[in-house]
Amino acid sequence: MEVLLPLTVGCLVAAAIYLMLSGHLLRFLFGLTLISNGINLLIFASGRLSGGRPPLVPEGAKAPLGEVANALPQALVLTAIVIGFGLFAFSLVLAMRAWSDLGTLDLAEMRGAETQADTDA
Amino acid sequence: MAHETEHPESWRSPAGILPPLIAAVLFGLFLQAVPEISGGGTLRFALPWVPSLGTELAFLIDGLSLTFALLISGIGVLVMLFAARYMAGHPQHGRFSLYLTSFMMAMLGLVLADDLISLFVFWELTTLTSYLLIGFTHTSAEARRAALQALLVTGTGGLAMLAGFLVIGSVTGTTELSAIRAQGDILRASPLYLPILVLILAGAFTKSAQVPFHFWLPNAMAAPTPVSAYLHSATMVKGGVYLLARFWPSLSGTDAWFWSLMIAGGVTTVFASIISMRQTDLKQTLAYTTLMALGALVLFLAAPNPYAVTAAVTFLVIHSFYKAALFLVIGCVDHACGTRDARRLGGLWRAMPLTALAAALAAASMAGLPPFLGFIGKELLYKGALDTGVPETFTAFIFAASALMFAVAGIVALKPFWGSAANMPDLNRPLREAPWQMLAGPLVLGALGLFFGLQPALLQHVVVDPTVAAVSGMADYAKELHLWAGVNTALYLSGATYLVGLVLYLVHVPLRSALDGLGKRLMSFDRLWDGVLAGLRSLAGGVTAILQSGDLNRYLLTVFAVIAAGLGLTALRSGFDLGPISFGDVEIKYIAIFLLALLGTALAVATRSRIAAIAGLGAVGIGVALVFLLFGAPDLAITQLLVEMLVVVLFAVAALRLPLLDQKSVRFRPLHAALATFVGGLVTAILLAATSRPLDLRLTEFFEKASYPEAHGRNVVNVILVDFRAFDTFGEISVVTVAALAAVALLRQRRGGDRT
Amino acid sequence: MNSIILSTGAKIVVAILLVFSVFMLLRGHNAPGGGFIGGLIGASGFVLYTIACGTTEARVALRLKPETIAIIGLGIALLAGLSAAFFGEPLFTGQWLILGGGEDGKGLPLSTVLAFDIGVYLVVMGAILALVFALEEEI
Amino acid sequence: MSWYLTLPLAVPFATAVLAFLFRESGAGRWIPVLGSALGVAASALLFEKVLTDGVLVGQMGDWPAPFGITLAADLLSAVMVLLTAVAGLAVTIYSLGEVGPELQRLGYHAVGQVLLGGVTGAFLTGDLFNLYVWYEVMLIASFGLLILGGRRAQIDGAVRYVTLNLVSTAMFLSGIGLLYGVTGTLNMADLRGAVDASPQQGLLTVIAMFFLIAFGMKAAAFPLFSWLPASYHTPAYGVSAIFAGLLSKVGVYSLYRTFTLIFDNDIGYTHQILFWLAGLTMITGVLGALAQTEIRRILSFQIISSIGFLLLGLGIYTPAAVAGAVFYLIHNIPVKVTLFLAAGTADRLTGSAETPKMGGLYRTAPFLSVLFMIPALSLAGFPPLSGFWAKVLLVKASLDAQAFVMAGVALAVGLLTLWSMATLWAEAFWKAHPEDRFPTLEDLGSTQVTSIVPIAGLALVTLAIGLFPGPVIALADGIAAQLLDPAAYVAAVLGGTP
Repeated sequence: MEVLLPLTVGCLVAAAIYLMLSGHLLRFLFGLTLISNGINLLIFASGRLSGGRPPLVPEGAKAPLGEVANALPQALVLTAIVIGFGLFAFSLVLAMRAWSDLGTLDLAEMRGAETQADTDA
Repeated sequence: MAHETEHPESWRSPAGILPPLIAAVLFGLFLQAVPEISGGGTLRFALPWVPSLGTELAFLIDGLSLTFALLISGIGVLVMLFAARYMAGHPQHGRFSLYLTSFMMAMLGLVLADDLISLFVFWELTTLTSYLLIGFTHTSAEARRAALQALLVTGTGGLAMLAGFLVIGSVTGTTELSAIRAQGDILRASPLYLPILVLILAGAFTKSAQVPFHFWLPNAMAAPTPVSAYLHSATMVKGGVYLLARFWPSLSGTDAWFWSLMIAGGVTTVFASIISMRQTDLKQTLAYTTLMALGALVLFLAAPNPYAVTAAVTFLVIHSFYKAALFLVIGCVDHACGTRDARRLGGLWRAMPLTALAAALAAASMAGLPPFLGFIGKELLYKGALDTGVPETFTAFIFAASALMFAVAGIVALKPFWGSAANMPDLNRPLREAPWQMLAGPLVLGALGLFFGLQPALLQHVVVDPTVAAVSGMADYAKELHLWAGVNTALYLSGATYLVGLVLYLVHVPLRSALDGLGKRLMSFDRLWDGVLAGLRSLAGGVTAILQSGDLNRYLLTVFAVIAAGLGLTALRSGFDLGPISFGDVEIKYIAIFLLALLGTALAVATRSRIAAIAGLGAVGIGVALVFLLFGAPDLAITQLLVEMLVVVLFAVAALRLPLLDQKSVRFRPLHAALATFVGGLVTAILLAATSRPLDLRLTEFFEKASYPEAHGRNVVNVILVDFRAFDTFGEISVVTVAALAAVALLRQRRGGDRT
Repeated sequence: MNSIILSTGAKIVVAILLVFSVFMLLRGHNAPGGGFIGGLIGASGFVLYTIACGTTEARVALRLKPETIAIIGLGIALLAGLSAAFFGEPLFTGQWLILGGGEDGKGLPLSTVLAFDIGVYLVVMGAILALVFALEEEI
Repeated sequence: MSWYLTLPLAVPFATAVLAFLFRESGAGRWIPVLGSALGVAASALLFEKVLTDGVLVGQMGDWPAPFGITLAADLLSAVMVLLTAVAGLAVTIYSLGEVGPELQRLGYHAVGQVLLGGVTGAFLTGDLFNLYVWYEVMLIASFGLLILGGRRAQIDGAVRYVTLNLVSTAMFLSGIGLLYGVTGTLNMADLRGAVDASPQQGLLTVIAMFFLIAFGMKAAAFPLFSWLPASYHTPAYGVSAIFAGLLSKVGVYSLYRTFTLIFDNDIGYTHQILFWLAGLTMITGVLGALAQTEIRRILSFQIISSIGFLLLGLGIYTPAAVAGAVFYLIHNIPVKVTLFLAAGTADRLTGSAETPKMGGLYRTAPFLSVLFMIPALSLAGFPPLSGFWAKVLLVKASLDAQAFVMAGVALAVGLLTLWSMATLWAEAFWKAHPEDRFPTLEDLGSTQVTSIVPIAGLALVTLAIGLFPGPVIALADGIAAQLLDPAAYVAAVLGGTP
């Protein structure tokens, strides 16, 4: 897995970028989901993959026994997952609002903010 | 500009009375300093300002600064008295007085400053106040344009000058002007001398309106007449001359100095003389003669000889007297007749005898007639010109200028008062003499020209000697002022000047139309300026259209291209070791997960069906969760699965209301695919390299050891989240909270709020 | 969808999930679980309930506005972090009170850390429900 | 000890909670003002403490560095926190007049306070991952503020802002993961030693690029700035003001923090890139401003131009240059906030934000015209306002570092800025209103005080810095010294561990 995981990350990132460049807001969000997953895996992999045992302190012991998985990246990833979810949820709702207000999810057709004509102050 | 609503009595308001009063007090104070300075002394006041830059708020009174200060405050009294009556009843009289007084203060600060930074501060303050004054008629687009033009032209020079000052500071190690004047040899020997000179001259030439930076000055006549009289005769434009005089000991004496000043000054003089003949607006005519005088002053500061410097100083004073007087006279005429057109005015002396007298006095000085001060000045100019290394050139410049000045003096002072009244405009009110507040200035200034012409020794003692000493850095450098210096070359030249001047005056009307034709074929700097601005604007528009096109796709492409280039080029340059790559530990279950994620990804990328794409994303999420589960991260796996579920639910809810994916967004884009693959590959390589060596596990080991005994928790991950790194978690729940608030706000707000 | 069976079933499921979520929250410090996971499970329960019975009823069942629950959770977490200061220790230092237990940690541990995790739980649950309610109501 | 560090952070969050709970009542208007005032007091205390005692460090949870999360305030952090609080207070007061009860109910003040908290957290944290978390707090809060109001332009602007910023965030997080993978630590002071000791220097330079791009984008550096002018003109003026004053500055701050403390091993490459980016950012920013007519879009591009000046100090990397840039940073925050707030008031009075449709204010609302002119001229580097000293310090530093081209660029950009700001002022304030309206401050009605007082206060700050720059320059010199020799910072943070 030492090789497969970076490969997976690379694939996810590449697919995410490709989707983000598609010019469609919904597909951008697909890309966002993928890149979040990719980066979470990247952090996870950065902590090295060591065995399959969770970092728990057994009853009666003062520290985990034997080799356990690196706990720190797990905590970071957990934080990142939740933050990523918050951002994703907002973005999705924004996409809905954009669809209902602007009538398109095609990024090339969205010109509400940057055209001089539309100055709804 | 006669006002619709005139309230002659309202000049006695604070806005009318305070400015001349302040100027008078200052003038009195400066007079007090005369004995000390003419005795050869100097006065200096300094307050610490920015010690780390070596900057002081320092003021020095020496001959040069005192002369300028006396002119600024003295003429200030008269101009402001004039303005009090001229502007009376104007709704913005208060602002006008504030600006004009502030301008005077700034100008005084400029000439008194003994520190480069302080000098620059006051220099720019004169720019700002003149901006407000030139654009005083702010509802007129023309006035605003003129104000902006003056601001930018002098601002450009100012910035160059600032750079010059900073370099001087670096070379000499000080920003104190007095100290720098003593270090002329160091400056001239410095390899940075030429850049310094160019930068300083840029400041001086723009402020003093030397060709080709002259065009702002005539446009600045958009200002009310007292402003023109003050700023553009006696004060602001002389700022550049002052600067040159100030830096005379530090920078002059080189070929570069000599030739640049001579060419700029000479060209300006002749150019302005010709153009001034072309004008029909008397104010414009005077404006161009101001250019001419400024050119002459610059010209004479070029040459390192006593006659030239004496001539420059004397002419400076003379010019201030008669030019301010004539502007004010034109102001009186304009105020009375409602026009300044030279072709229409005539025969005014009957109705306005005192104005006519003032005009005659000032014009006589301007024309260089004996026994006026102007005569002494002209003689000195010729002597100075003959004394330089290139007497022919200098003399030719001065001869041309003097003859033209003679002619212009006639046009401005003779014709409106004694010429034919046939074209006078019809006025629905009687033509009256100007009120005393407006007459005082021209009369006093005109009389001074006569007085000092008869008493040159007084001027010599009080003004010329100390000023020349300050400029040259040598006492007794000044030459003597004589009304009658005997029969010499200068006298012959004077005679010739009158003759040519007279001829020019007599033929000025046909000459004007001839010059007009010529002028139209000449390059118009004013239009060139517009072209430069328009060019810059279209450059700005073009660059911005590329970088900020409004197309979000292009922004995203730029960002990813930068990422690809930034990472790729750095990787190429710095290089890194991927470490050993082995597939030895790859098990079937890992390959299965990898394939699951890959398939899910492929589905999300390729499909047009929203449901299929969401399913693909779900597969990827489950794959990731499985990785977490297999490598000892159950908390992550559970969270990932739950979040994944929510994502799918949200997508499903949202997708009902979102449009289908169209063909356009799903078609294959090779360029994007290449870019994405490149970045993805790079990330894989970097990650492989980053994990190619054993990790320093200090942190994790600490957490494992402290988790239970110190933090009372057996789940190390959870202890990190709520204790070791609880701060992260706190930030994170803020994100979640705000995300919810923001999303709810998005959904709750009324549609089309843009119409409210 | 508003069949009685479904809504009754949903109520039961919600109850079970809520209990389970609190269990996950409380055990989190020593085994997989914790505020996030608990909050996510609790929210899932209410999401089910919302789908089954509609938002109006779900709001009634929840009593407080979900946004308010989230912000209260944030406040609790903040207070838990700040409370250390009242014991004269640096902020976010865990304060422990173990009831009826000894060194073996078998008693009932009350701590600011647990309070913090409860804050996390409330935030996660409140935020997700706020989002889901708003989405459901926005048709 | 750590009270000093946590109060400036805790106050906005506590205010946010209370403001939201009381959002429906009258207290909901005043709680944020009170909280912001408390925030100013708390950050002033912190600043004073750091000024007298040097770098102040707090270990959250009492876990020694580098294991727990460290909060650390050196002079730069402390002054940024103070400016954040001051800007926050000004905008909060301004918002009383601008934001109605509907937006208040939707949580305007609460989200605004969270934004302030996030910015403060970013300035105070000594932990790289924690910095990421504060970035996200800031980001989501800015999303929330951006869309409040719900106009079409806002939604469209938000789409631009959100998509581009999410990419930047992804870069940032990837960088952290990789850096952890190489060094095994997250504490910034600890990272300094770990990066120095690492045998993988080439790889670390590549990883540094992740941060350079992520922060560069956040800072709105060339050519990654598109998100900023695409969105800053769309929300409420108070919101743009706080964005303009603070958000991109956090990116700049992060660049200064990481590229002095952690990534100073390959200056010839990374800082050279920053140097050239600085020039391009200055130029493209001001050109962008010249191409606009909408008041906030002009000001938005001016933000970008300012960012160029800020990056220049890091690019030149001498004490004088860094000090100059830091002075610029300090001066720029009040200036930008004032400009946006004054623009908002001008918009309300003239009925438009398009400069051709504005005007008349000089005549009937001269006070407002002056209040706009002060920061505008300061931005253009006009003496003796604060921006002048910033320009002098930076140009002098460039000249002394033989960076003559960049000195020229800085001066030329200053001139173009003067052109742009003078044109803006002349169009929006000086000329007559095209419909011959005569707007006066009385037209603001009951919001007159809240609309003017914050602007006047901040303009006064600009004026004061301009007239008495000495203390601020001394402060900037002190900050530059700390940044370029982080030994004291590192020692203060890691003091507890051997």
